[in-house]
Amino acid sequence: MTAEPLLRIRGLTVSYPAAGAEILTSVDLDAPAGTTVAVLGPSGSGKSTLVAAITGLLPPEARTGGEIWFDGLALHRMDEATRRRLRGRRIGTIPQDPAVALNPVLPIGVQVAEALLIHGLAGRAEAGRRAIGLLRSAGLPDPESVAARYPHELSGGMRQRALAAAALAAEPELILADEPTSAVDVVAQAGVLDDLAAVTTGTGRTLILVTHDVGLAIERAEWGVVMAAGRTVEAGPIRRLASAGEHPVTRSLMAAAPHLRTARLRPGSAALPPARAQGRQEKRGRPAELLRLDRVSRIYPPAHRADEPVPALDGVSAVVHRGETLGVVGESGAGKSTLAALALRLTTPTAGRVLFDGADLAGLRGAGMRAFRRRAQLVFQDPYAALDPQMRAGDAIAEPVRALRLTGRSERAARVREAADLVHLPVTLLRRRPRELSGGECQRVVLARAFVVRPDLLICDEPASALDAAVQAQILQLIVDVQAELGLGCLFISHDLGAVRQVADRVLVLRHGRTVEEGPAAETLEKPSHPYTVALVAAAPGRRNPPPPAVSPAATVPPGGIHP
Amino acid sequence: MRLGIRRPVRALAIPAVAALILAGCSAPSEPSGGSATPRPGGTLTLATDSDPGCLDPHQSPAAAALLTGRGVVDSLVAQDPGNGALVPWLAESWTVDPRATAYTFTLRTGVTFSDGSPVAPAAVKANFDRIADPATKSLLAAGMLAGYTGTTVSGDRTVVVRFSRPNAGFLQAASTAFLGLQAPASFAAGPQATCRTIVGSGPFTVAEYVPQQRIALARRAGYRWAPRFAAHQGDAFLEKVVVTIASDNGVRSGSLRSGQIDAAGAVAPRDAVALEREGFPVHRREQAGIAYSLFVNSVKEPWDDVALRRAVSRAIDTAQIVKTLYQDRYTRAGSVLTPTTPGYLATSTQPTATEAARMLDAAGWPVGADGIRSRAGKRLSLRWSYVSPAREQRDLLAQLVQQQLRAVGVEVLLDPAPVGDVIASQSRGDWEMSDISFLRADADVLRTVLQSSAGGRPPIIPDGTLADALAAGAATTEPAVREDSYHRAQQRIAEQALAIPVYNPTYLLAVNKAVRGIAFDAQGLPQFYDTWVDR
Amino acid sequence: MRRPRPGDRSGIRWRMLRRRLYAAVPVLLGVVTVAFGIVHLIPGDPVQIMLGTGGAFVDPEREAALRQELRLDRPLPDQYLAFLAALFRGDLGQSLQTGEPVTALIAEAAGPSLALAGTALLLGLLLGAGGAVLGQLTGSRVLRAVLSRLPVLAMSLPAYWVATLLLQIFSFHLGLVPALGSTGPRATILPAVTLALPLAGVIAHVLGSGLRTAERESYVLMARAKGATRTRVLLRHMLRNTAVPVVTLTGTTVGSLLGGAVVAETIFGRPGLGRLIVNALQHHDYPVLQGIAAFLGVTMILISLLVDVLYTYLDPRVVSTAVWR
Amino acid sequence: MTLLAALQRRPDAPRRRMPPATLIGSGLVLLTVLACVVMPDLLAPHPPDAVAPDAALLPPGHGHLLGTDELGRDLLSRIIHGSRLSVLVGAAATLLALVAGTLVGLVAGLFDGAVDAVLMRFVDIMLAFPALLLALGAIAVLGSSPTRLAIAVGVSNIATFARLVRGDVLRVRTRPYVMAATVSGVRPAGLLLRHVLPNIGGPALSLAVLGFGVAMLESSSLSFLGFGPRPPAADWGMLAAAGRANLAEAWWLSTFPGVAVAITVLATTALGRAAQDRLAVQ
Repeated sequence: MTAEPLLRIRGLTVSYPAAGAEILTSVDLDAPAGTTVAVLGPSGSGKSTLVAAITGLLPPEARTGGEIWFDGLALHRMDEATRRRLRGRRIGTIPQDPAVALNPVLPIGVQVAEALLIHGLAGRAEAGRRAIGLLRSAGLPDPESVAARYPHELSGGMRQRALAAAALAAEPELILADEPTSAVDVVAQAGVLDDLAAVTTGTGRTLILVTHDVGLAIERAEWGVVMAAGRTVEAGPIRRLASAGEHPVTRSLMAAAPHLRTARLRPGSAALPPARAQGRQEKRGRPAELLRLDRVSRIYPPAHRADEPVPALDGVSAVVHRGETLGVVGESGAGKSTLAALALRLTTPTAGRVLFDGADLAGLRGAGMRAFRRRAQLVFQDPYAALDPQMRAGDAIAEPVRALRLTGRSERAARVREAADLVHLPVTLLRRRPRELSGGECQRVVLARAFVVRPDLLICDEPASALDAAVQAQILQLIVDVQAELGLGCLFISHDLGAVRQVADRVLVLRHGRTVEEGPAAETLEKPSHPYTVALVAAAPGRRNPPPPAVSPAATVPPGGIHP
Repeated sequence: MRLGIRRPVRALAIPAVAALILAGCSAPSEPSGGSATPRPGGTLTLATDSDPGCLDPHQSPAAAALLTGRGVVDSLVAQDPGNGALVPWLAESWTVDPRATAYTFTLRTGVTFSDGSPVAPAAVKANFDRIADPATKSLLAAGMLAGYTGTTVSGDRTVVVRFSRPNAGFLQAASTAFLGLQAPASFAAGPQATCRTIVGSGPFTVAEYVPQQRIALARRAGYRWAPRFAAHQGDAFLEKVVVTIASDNGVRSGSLRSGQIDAAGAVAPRDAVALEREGFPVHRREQAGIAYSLFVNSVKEPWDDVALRRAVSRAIDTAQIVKTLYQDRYTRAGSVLTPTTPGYLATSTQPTATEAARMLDAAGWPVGADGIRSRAGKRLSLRWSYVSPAREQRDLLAQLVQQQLRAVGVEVLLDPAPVGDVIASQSRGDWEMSDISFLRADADVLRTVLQSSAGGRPPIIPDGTLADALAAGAATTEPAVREDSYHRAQQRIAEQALAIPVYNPTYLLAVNKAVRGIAFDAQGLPQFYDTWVDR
Repeated sequence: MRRPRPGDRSGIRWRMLRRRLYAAVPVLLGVVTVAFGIVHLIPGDPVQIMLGTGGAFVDPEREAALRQELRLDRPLPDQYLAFLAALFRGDLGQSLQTGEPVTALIAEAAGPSLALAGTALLLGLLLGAGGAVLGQLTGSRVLRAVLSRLPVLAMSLPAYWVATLLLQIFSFHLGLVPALGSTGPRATILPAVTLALPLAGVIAHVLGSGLRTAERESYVLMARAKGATRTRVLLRHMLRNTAVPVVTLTGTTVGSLLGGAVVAETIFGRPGLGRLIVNALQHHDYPVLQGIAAFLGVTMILISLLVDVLYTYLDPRVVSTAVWR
Repeated sequence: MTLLAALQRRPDAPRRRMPPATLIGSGLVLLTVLACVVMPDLLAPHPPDAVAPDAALLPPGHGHLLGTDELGRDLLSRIIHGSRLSVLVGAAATLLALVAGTLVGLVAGLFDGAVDAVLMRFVDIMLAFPALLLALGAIAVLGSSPTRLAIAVGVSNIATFARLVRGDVLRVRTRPYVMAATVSGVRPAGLLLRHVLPNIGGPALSLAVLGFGVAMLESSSLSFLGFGPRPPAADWGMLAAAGRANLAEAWWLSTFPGVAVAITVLATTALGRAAQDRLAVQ
């Protein structure tokens, strides 16, 4: 490690006396100039608080302790005014979600130029010109028009680039990137990170990359710092942490990292109690066709007469067999969710047919409809949003049973409990409301709600992408297990190729509502033929990573990981 | 301002022959110091309580229209507020035929309207014809010309006004601004226009009228024909009179205190007391006509029983009312007519609750458990629908009466309602108790207000004996006969308890010390021709 | 990602506006119909009341004539159609009381009403926004606490009470402003304050909670991360984002300022629509009531259009969502 | 009714904990008011209608805590008795507005398309009139009595509730958990009862608490304009109005009734907002 790091943190603590909460208990961190340091850790480990502490943008009620040295300056003793002059000028920040980090009512150009104006580095006109330059160098096509546009008129990727441009406008030496890509598509993600790499490497700038995506960290950073429950538990060269991490949190993180090379998860493993492990074999029948989408199209009527209708899905065909998983990948807007909605008959196709067990869904009414509802279930992306905040976990799980009149009141409880331990959800949690549960637990509740009716078809819309890597792995494993257990057909929608690779038998690559490529998961993802697929795969993080240490995630981290 | 109507109950006002005269004008002693000789020039700002809505006295029945109208239009004859005598004004002489159906006026010469046109016989004809014309929608003045058949111009100075039936009231009526003379040229623009501005021969002209806000009068130069009883001749002293409208009592007196205005009209008695205490002169003028009285519908069961009506009238302690609500600035009514009305006869007896209670017992209405009398399961109660928002604290008066009657076991159900509803129910005859006050300097008011059943409205007092007495009074111009018949009328009303007189309405005008020469016209409204400001 | 061509903005704005206009038509019709309906449900006979003021001199022929002249003898549907037809010609009929054209009466009353409403609106915005912004910027906990409670207090005070007190204190005791003269800038102050207080409260409340919400938005943090001062963040970033609900409120308030100022108008003896209404109600002056109702309805609709347009300037998203929903 | 609209809690607003002192204070105020409503005769030192001309316009003190009016009636007693009218009218009006408004809002929010369009137009129409005006109109039609006053005020506020409730319904409706319920085979009625209502009920109720204050202000304004209950009974608005006649001599007459209204509204508003934060839509 070089002589004096640009950023040195010692024994940093952050607490909220009013709420009686201690978010950071003890954080040490060294960021050598000109390097990229990855701050890793499950959500709730205090990563974002750390960033806020460095920039000095903690909420007023927060109390801090410890030392933060930046280029010889004692930030922890500095008054607000002086510190403000550092922000944006010498310490740049790239916040997490580009969707909300840009002011919706100001043009992009203005927001990019702002730092220049604030720090008097340029006059209005000059700043405007340089903003356009910054946007160009951030890799945005046609920067002039982008500068004139408003955030909502840009795609997620473009927004993220614009944010980066804004953060880098005043050419700060230290750049704090807080989950810079968690909300962006893989392709865009890769682009943004490449740009960041471009501005850091060689320019002597220091990048602090806060992320829960280990694959990404391993790929982009030299150093790694692992945080858990508000303290730094391990630090060192990232590769060493990856291959020979000592702290259990480190190891579970690394283990959970998605790898394109890893084969499809096998059912069983510690996740499933032996009792069920046997039952599994019998249920395996020869794969019968369960769901067939036959050249379906869905065209949404234009919001205004003047615009031409926009197809969300255009002549896509797909088949899901019993016990098999079809992965659907593609950027957002590719039509993935529409596909799910069609398969569940939440909408009807404008062309083509959707057949479930040979029956056309379009014809379903009353009883037939309810029967279908029992057999096809949905798992959502955001578990919190998927649960009624007013409803206890148990009732949520019981709901389909009640709604579909599957059993009497007496059995219902039994069914719920059964579903609960099928997803390893402690019965004690059934009385809680969603906001009292962790993300992982919530997702388990959602799964339980799906499984309680013993469905034949499970449709997962980004089931794990909102979760920590560690929890993600557990959920994926769970899905695979239960699928085997119940012989489910599964439609697995995700933009996370790693995840898809782990659960899917076959994949369907969508783009702009059209099928780009389809085939067995392994081949398609390892030797993609279509250029778009190639790009996707190339962009996916973790493809150059070493295979993980053989550690079972479920063993080391309590279900649900650390509570937020 | 009793004369004319502001909204509902004063609805029914008609001026008439003045006979006897309005005493009881107690002008406060003019403050000592300051110059005694009138000083021309200056502006008088006065706050009054209501907006006429229409300035033209030919159309508007509103007293407010007179307050300003009087200064702008002159009349053929003038009524001396001192002794009530009718004296020459625009007409220097006149004759009336015995049947009171033809009035011949000889006009004064050299009189011009402010638009320059002469006050000539043709103008007189134009005025009366216009008033009588239904298109004018005259709500009051037309009534004063009841039986009008036309005006004939005979010679360059003489006109004859003719009626199909005796109209003894016409001469006095002609002295009011309602029948004042306006410049015929101004009629051309139609009734709407004269609502906004009127052109007369008076000492002032309308300078500005902003409805609901203010009316400004400007002095007219070259005014030479003031009635003889005026304190001076020639142009008015004041250069300008600004009448602002403030319906809220507190606002008027408050504004006077804070020096925002020179004079506050229609001051509430309690404010008057306070203002006097603070040294503001308060001019007081008791008005003629029907005193503020309560009426019990004598055709409605069980109030057709005179005993009950008598009991009620005995139970109402008017002394307490005037003391509590009007600080004795208004006096107790002694009869359904006010003392200043010709033919007034004091009839009222001392109220005593015990007596009233006894009478009710005798009438066979025992007191029930809840303190209310009842007979055969029917409670002895009166529904009283009065106008809200009320003026002169009549809402409080109602509540006080309610308590007084409750004390003797009579239940009063108060039902304050918008003007419109009150009038509607009155015209349907669908009322048990109601209240009226009403200005007019002639006892004939009893006939026109309480007896008339015109427009299908059932009379407020349907009573044969009374009707005869009033008819007799109206049929002749012979003072002795009239007085006698009106005395009989009042006696009849009192003995039958057909009306319960409460107080004599009184106009209170508070001014600051600088204001001098305030005068009231015969109708009891302040006039500003002689007024001047000592500053 | 579908998005409007950048240049297209104003075009979109007008398309959207047109759509709103179409939508306004049925509302307008409804408004006048409701007006007509309510007015004719009011019990009591206007002719009786009109002639009532004529006292003893009503004769039946004149009553009938009047009835005919006022079309009150026709069946209700006819009256309704006649009303609509006249309305279409911009003719609101004549007052039963004074016989003046209703349009004239409204025009007359609208003047002072607008003056009052305008002043009150301005005051309310200044006080409200000022309070909220100050509360946001101030460092002192006390001031912040006070400023966060004042709004609700201001909203809770009955108008008639405030008005009466103001009158007593400022006009009679201190003699600072005239109680009379009804109009004119100085006489408008007190009634304006009366109306402005609750309005200021509402605005401060909405803006305040809006700002407190915006404070946590990550674009605000981003702005501060660029080194912006609190003031800059507030003025440049937060205000415009929180403006929308305030504009909405302001828009909806205008109506009650115009027609609902009855209390203030009564106490301060001001002319205005509010008093015109109450007076008309008391005298069953159908045409006036209908007229005012129609007038206010139209005004409100126009205002909501104006507000919609304002949105499109305040918040670019509106433009797109209006079309790309 | 913009006032109420303003008091609606923004779904994304940060929760603010109200100082317990404020809550306790408000609670006490409301308890006192409630006591007055329930048992005025026990609390009032004098009968409200007993006139005593000799004791007219006594200033506060002298055995009359809040002084007396022109007829020598004890103001405190009249205020205490007036509470019943004021509060009950306010409450009834709010209840009416809440129930009717919620109904309209729910229907509009749940059935999009024609139904929604029509209902919302209707709401727009009502909103196009100032609330006080609607109430005045209603009064003119119904005639004035406490019940009718309540109806008038209630009716004039239906639209606002409908608007606000519809907004919540739409927000809740689009939440994934409702879609999830649909997938689970829950029927529309079920969605309404098990998901929509529980999630909008809280906010709507707390809004109603705030609405009560607003309704009281409005109804007292109406009585102030002379559309109130029959004398001698008087609610607070009427008392304040009556007091104005002699304000110069007797400031207390219109001051205290006004204060009564103000603090009651303040208290309910405080509690209402506390409730809002508890029950806010997640």
